[in-house]
Amino acid sequence: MSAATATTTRQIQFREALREAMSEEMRRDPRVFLMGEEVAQYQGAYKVSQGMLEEFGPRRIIDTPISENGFAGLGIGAAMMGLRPIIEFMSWSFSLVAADQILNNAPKMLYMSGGQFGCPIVFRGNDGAGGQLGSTHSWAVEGLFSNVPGLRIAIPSTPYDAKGLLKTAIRCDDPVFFLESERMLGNKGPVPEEEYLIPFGVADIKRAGADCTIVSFGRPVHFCLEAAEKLAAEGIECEVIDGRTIRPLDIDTIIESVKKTGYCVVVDQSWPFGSVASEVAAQVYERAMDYLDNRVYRVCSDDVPAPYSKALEQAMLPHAGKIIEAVKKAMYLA
Amino acid sequence: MSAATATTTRQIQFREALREAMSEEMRRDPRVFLMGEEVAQYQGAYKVSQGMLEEFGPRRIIDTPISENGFAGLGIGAAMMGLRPIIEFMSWSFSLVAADQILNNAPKMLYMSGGQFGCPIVFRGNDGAGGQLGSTHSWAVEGLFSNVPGLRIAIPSTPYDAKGLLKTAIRCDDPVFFLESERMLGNKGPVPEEEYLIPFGVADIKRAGADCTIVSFGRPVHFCLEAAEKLAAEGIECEVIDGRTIRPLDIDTIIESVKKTGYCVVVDQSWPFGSVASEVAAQVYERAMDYLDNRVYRVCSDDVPAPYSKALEQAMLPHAGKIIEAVKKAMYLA
Amino acid sequence: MTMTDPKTALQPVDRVEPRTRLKWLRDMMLIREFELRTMQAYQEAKIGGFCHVYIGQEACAVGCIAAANPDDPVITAYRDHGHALARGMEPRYAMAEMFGKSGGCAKGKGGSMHFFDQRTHFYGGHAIVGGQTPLGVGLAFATRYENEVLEQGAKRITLCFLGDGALNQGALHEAMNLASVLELPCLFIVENNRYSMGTAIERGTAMAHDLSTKAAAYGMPYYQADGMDVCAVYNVMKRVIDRARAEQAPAFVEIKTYRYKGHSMSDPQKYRSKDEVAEYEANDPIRRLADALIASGDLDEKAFRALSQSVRDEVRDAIAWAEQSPEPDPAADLYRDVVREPFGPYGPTTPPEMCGHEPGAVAEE
Amino acid sequence: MTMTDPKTALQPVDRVEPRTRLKWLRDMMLIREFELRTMQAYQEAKIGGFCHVYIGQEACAVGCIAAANPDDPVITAYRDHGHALARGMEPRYAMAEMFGKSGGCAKGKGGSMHFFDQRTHFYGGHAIVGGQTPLGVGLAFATRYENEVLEQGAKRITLCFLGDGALNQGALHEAMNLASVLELPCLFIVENNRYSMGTAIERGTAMAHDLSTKAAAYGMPYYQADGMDVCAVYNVMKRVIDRARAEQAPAFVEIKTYRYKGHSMSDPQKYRSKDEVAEYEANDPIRRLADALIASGDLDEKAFRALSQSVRDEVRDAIAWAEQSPEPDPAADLYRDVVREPFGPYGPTTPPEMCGHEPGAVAEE
Ligand SMILES: Cc1ncc(C[n+]2csc(CCOP(=O)(O)OP(=O)(O)O)c2C)c(N)n1
Ligand SMILES: Cc1ncc(C[n+]2csc(CCOP(=O)(O)OP(=O)(O)O)c2C)c(N)n1
Ligand SMILES: [Mg+2]
Ligand SMILES: [Mg+2]
Repeated sequence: MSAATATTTRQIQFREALREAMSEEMRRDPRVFLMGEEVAQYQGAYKVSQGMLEEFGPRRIIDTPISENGFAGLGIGAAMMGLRPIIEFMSWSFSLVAADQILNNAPKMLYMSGGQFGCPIVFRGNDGAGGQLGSTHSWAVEGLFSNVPGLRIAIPSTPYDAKGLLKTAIRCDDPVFFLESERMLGNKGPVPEEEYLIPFGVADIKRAGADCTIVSFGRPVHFCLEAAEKLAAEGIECEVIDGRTIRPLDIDTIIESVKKTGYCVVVDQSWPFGSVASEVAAQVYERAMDYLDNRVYRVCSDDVPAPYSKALEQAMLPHAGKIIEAVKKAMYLA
Repeated sequence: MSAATATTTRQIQFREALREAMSEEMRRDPRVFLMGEEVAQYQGAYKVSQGMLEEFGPRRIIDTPISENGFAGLGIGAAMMGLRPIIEFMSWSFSLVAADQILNNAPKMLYMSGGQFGCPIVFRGNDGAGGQLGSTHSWAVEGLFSNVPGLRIAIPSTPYDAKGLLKTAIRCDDPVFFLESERMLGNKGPVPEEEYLIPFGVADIKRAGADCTIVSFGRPVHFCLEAAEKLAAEGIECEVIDGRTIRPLDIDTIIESVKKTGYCVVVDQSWPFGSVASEVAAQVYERAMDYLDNRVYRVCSDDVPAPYSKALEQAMLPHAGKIIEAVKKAMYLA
Repeated sequence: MTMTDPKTALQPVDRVEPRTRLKWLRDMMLIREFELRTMQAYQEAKIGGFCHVYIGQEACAVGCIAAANPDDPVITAYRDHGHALARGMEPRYAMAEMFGKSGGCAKGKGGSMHFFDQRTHFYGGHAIVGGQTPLGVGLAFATRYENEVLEQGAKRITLCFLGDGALNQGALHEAMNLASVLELPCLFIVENNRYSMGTAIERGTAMAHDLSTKAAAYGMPYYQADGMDVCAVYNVMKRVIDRARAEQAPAFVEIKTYRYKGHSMSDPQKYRSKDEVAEYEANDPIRRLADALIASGDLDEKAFRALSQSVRDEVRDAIAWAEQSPEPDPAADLYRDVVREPFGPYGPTTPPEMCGHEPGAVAEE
Repeated sequence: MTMTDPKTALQPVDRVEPRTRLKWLRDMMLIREFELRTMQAYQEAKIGGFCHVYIGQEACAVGCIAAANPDDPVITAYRDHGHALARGMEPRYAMAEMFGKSGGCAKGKGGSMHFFDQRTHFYGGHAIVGGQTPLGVGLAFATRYENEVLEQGAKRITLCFLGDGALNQGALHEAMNLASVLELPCLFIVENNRYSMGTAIERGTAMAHDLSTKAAAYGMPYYQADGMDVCAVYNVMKRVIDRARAEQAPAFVEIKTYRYKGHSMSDPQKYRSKDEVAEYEANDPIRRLADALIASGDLDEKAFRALSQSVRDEVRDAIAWAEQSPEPDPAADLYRDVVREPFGPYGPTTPPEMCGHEPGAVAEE
C-alpha cells in the first residue's frame, strides 16, 4: 500500500508526480485538458505544468485571465458535456472568489438534474500555509469545504500518493477537490515508472506503532512522522495514519488503529472549529468510545487569521513539538 | 434569561423583532445603515425592512443591484471607515458569491492591519432550508463559515432572542454573521417594549430537564422542544439548550448540563461533516468525557444536496422524530 | 470583432413558412397555458418552493430556440419553464418536476428553478443569478473542443439566456471576457424584461439605456430584438446564430420583453403601474402572431380555437400525469444521484424516466 | 455622466512649483531606493512570503497621490509599497513590516502585501486580485455618507488603485456598477503595466487596446495618463480629482506604466524581451523628471547627488530600525488584534507604534 521504497525506485519531486499524473491521463484520454492562470506559456506559476504546453498544445493547456469564478464555471460547463477538465487554482485561497461555482454547481449538478448531468472535474492547487503569505493567502480550505456533500477531497502528502491519487481524481466521474501544498512541491520521494492508481477512501499507515494513533492529512503528516521519530527515541511508538482523502474518509482504518492503541491524536492544518479534526474526533468517539483510554486530542492551526511574521506563523501552525505534546497528554505522560 | 413570558408581554413576529432591532439602533446611532437587494422600495423581499425606507430615507436604507460580492465589500470598506453597515443577504445561499469579501476581508482586516482597521458590520439574512428551494437555495452556512476565526455568528430561534442578539450585533465592534430563517419570520413570540440586549456567547436553556441534554442552534431548537414535549409524555425530561451564538460558543452551559444528565444529543441543520455538531460533540468529549454515559448523538441534515421534493426535503432535515430517536439511543432506550 | 449597429447589421431572413410560424404560435400558447396552470397548481399548494412564470416572454425562448439547431446547447436562469418547453421537454415531465414527483425531469430533486433535459441539450435551469453564464461559456468551450480536439461533431453554438438582473453579477463579466479572449461560440441573450424583482433596470444597472456598451467592453457584437414579436426574435437570432456558428465567436443579444406576472408567486408588484402592464399585454406576442396569421389567411378563428384546445388538453394531460407520478421515496432516493461512482452511503445514479424517450418525439408532434 | 475623450477633456494644470516637483522627485527616488533595498533584503532572506516591488511605476503613486488631498482615502492591491510611501508612511514602518517585526505598520501581521496606515488614510494593501475594489467603493460610500448623513467633514474622493489583471475579476465589475448607480466618488485607477504575472494584457483582457470601453460600460468618464511622467500623471489626476470631488461621482483612469522587475521575486520573465524592458527603462520617470529639473535650472548634479544620498540614508535608517525592532512574541501577540471586543482566547487590540506619530511628520520633511 505504501510507496515502494526499494532502492531501485526513482525519486521525483511532488510537482513532477503531479505533472506525470496529468500528462499520462491526457495521453490516455483526449477529453482531459488543463486550464488555469499561467499554466501554459509561463509553464505554471509553480512549474507543475512545465513542458505540458509543448506536448499538448494550446487547445489543451489553456491560460486564463484572473477570473477564478469564470473559469471554474467554464470547467463545470465543459464537464457537464462530458469533457474532463483539470482546473488549477494557483492557490486554493483564490477559490473563495469561485465559491459559488465550485460549491453550488460542481457537487450538486448531478443531484439537481436528477442524474442527468455529472461533473467529472478536478480542481487542484496549493492549499494551506505557503510560508508567510498572510491571512488572505493561507487558507486550508478543507476546513470550509469538507462540509459539502457531492465532492471528493484528496490531500496527498507524498509524491507517490500525489500521483496515484491525481490519476484516480482525473478518472473519477464526480468532482474532486485536490489539495496540494506549495511547501511540498519540491519534496522528493519514490515513484515507480509503472502506472498505478490509488483508490479514494483508503488511508495509508505511514508508520506503524502500537502506543498511540496519530491521524493526519496532507502536509502535517510529515510533522507527525517527525514527532513519531522523536517519540520513538523515548520509547513511544506512534501509528501515523495518512487519511489521503477527506471525502471519503477512511474511518475504518482509523478505528482499527484506535482500538489497538487506545489513544488518538488528530492533526489538521485548518482552524479547529468545525474542522476535519472535529469530524474525525467525533467519529472516533462515536465508533470507538469504549476503546479510548483518554479523550482525543486535536492539533490544529490556532484559531486566528494567518499572520505574516515567521515567528507567529510557526506558532500558529501544527508542528512536531505540538504533536509530541499532544501525544504525551493523550497518553497521560504530560 | 429566557423571554419574559408574563401574559402582559406583547407578541410580535420574528421579522418585526428584527425590524425593531434595526430601527432602534438606527435611531440611536446615525452611523448605522441598511443595504441589500429590495430592502428599500420593495420593503424587503421578506418584509423585514418594511417601513424603514419611509422612516430613514434612501441615504440609510439602500437598494442594491444583484451584486453580493460588490455590496458586501462596499459594506466592509464603509465599516473600515467607522460606519456601521447592516448588509442584508436575501438568502445566505447568495453569500457564496461574496465568500471572498465576507471571509477574507471582514474577519481578517483588523488582524492584517495590525489593529488599525476593524469591521463593525452585520451580515444578515435567511439561512438554512426555506421550504423546497432546492440545492442552491438551502445553504446552512454555519457548516461552512463557523470554521473561520475573527467573526461572530448569531443564530436566534425566537423573536425575543432575535431582537436582543441583533441589537448586540449592530453595536458589536467586530463583524457578525447573523443567521435568520425564512421559515421562522412569521413566528410570533413575546418581546417586551423595553429595550434589552442579549450578550453573545450566552446559551439559553429553553427547557430544563435532568435526563438528557439536547443542544441546538436556530430553527431546529423548535424541533428539539417538540421532541422534548413528546419525550416528557414518556417520562423523559430533556434539557434543551439553545446555543444562540455559534461563535462564541457557550460550551460551559452545555458542559454543565451534560455533567448533570450524562447524555447528549446535538441537533444542527447543516450537513454532518465538519459541522457545528461535530465541534460541539468534540468539545463535549474533550471537557466532559468522564461524565458521559454514552456517546454523543448528532442529528444533522443528511449528507446529500438539498432536494426539492417535499418528501425528500423533510426526510433530509432534522425533525422531532429524528431527535426523539437519537435521545432514546443516547439513553439506551432504543 | 467589431461593434455592430443593431439597426443595420442584420438583414431580414427569408419569409418563414406559415407552417413554421404556426408551430411557434402553438409553442408559445403551450408555454402560456402551462404557466397559467402552474400558477393555479401553485395556489393549490401542489407546487412548493419558489416559482417564476414566463408569461409575456414566450416569444424570447421560442424565437431564439427556433433559430438554433436542436443540438445547440441551451442554458438559462431559474425562470426556465419556457425554455425547457420551447426546447421540446414534454410538459408532463416539467409539471411532474414542479409537483416534486419522481417522474419529473429531475426526478423531483430540482424543482421549478432547476429543470434539465439531456435529450434536448437543455443544460438547466440555474437559480443563482448569473451563475449559469460561466457554465454557458463552458458548454461553448466543450463544443469547440469536441470539434477541434476530439474532431467530432458539427460546429455548435451555445445559447446562454440571462435576466437583466444578471448584468450586475461579476460572474457574467468574467464569463463574457473569457468567451471573448478564448473565442468561444457563446451567445449571451439578455431577456430584458425591465425588472429584477422590484428593481427597475435603471436603478440597478449603469447604462441601462444602452446595453450595447456592455458588449463593447468585451469586443462583442451587440444585437437587439423586439421580444414581443417572435418573428422579429427569430429574424435577429437566425443571423446572429449563423454568424456565431461560422465564426465560432461570442455575441451579445438584448431582447426587449416584459413579464406580465409578478416576479414570483408572492409579489405585490408595487414597483410598477397596472397601466404599464396593460400596455405590454396589449402588444401580446401570442395575439400578435395569431392576428398576423389570420390576416395572411394562414389561420382562422376555428383553427385557433382548435389550437387552444389542443394545448389545454396537453397541459391537462401533463397535470394528470404529474398527479399520478409517484412521490420520491426517501429510503430509496435520498442518497441516489449524489455521485456517479457510488461509495459509502451513496447509491448509483439513474437517468429520469424522460430520458428513455426518443429525441424530438414531442417537438415534432 | 457622459463619455469623455481623454485627449480633450482635461486642460493642463497651472505650472507646478519647482519645489513641489523636487518633492515628487525625492518621493520617487525614495520608493526606488526602498524597493532596491527590499529586493536585497529579500535575497538575504530577511523578508519572507511574496514580495512585489514597484520599480518603474513610481510616477503613478506619486503623481496620483500628489493630486489628492491628504485625507482622501487611498486603497490598492498587493504591490503596495509605493503607494504607502507616497502617502507618507515612514519607510521604517514599511520595512519593519516586511521584516515581520512588531514595529511594522501592521505589527508584522500583514507583510508586504498588506500594508495599512490609518494616520495617512491608507486603507491597504489587498492581496486578492480585484478584492480591494468593492472596499474602495465602500470608502467612497462612507465619505459621502459622512458628508450627507452625518453632516461632517469635507467632500472627499477615494483613490482605488488596481492592476490591469484585476480588470478580469468580477469584483471590479460589481464595484464599478455600484459606484455608478449609487453615485460614489471613487476613482478606479488602473496601473496598466501590460502584464499580470506572465500574461500580456491582450491575452487576458478583451478590448485591451481600448480600455475606455470598460468605463463606458458603466457610464463613467475615462481618462488616460502617461505613467512614465509624473507631471503628466499629476496633470490628469488633478483635473480628474477636482471634478470627481465636485460632482461626487466615479471615474476611470488608465495609467500606462511598466514594471522593470519580475512580477515577484521568483519570476524568470520569459514572457517579455530584455529589449522591451530596456525601452521603458530608457524612459525612466525619475531620470525624466531629474533631467527636466536640471534643464530648467531647478536642480544641479550636486543637489541631485545630495538627494540620492538623503534617500539612501533614509532607507538605510529604515533597515537599521527594522532590524532592531523586536520579533512579535507568539505568547503575547498571536491572539491579539483578532477582535476589538475581547472574548474567549482573544486579547485586546492596540494600534501599531506608527500610529503614535503626528500626521504629516514625514510627508513634509
Ligand atoms: C446571486 C443571487 N442573488 C439573489 C438572488 C435572488 N433573486 C432571484 S431572482 C432575482 C431577480 C433576477 O432578475 P432578472 O435577472 O432580471 O430575471 P427575471 O426575474 O426578470 O427573469 C433575485 C434577486 C439569487 N437567486 N441569486
Ligand atoms: C483572485 C486572485 N487570483 C490570483 C492571484 C495570484 N496573483 C497575484 S498577483 C497576480 C497578477 C496580477 O496582475 P496585475 O493586476 O496586472 O498587477 P501587477 O502585478 O501588474 O501589479 C496574480 C495572478 C491573486 N492574488 N488573487
Ligand atoms: Mg428581469
Ligand atoms: Mg499588471
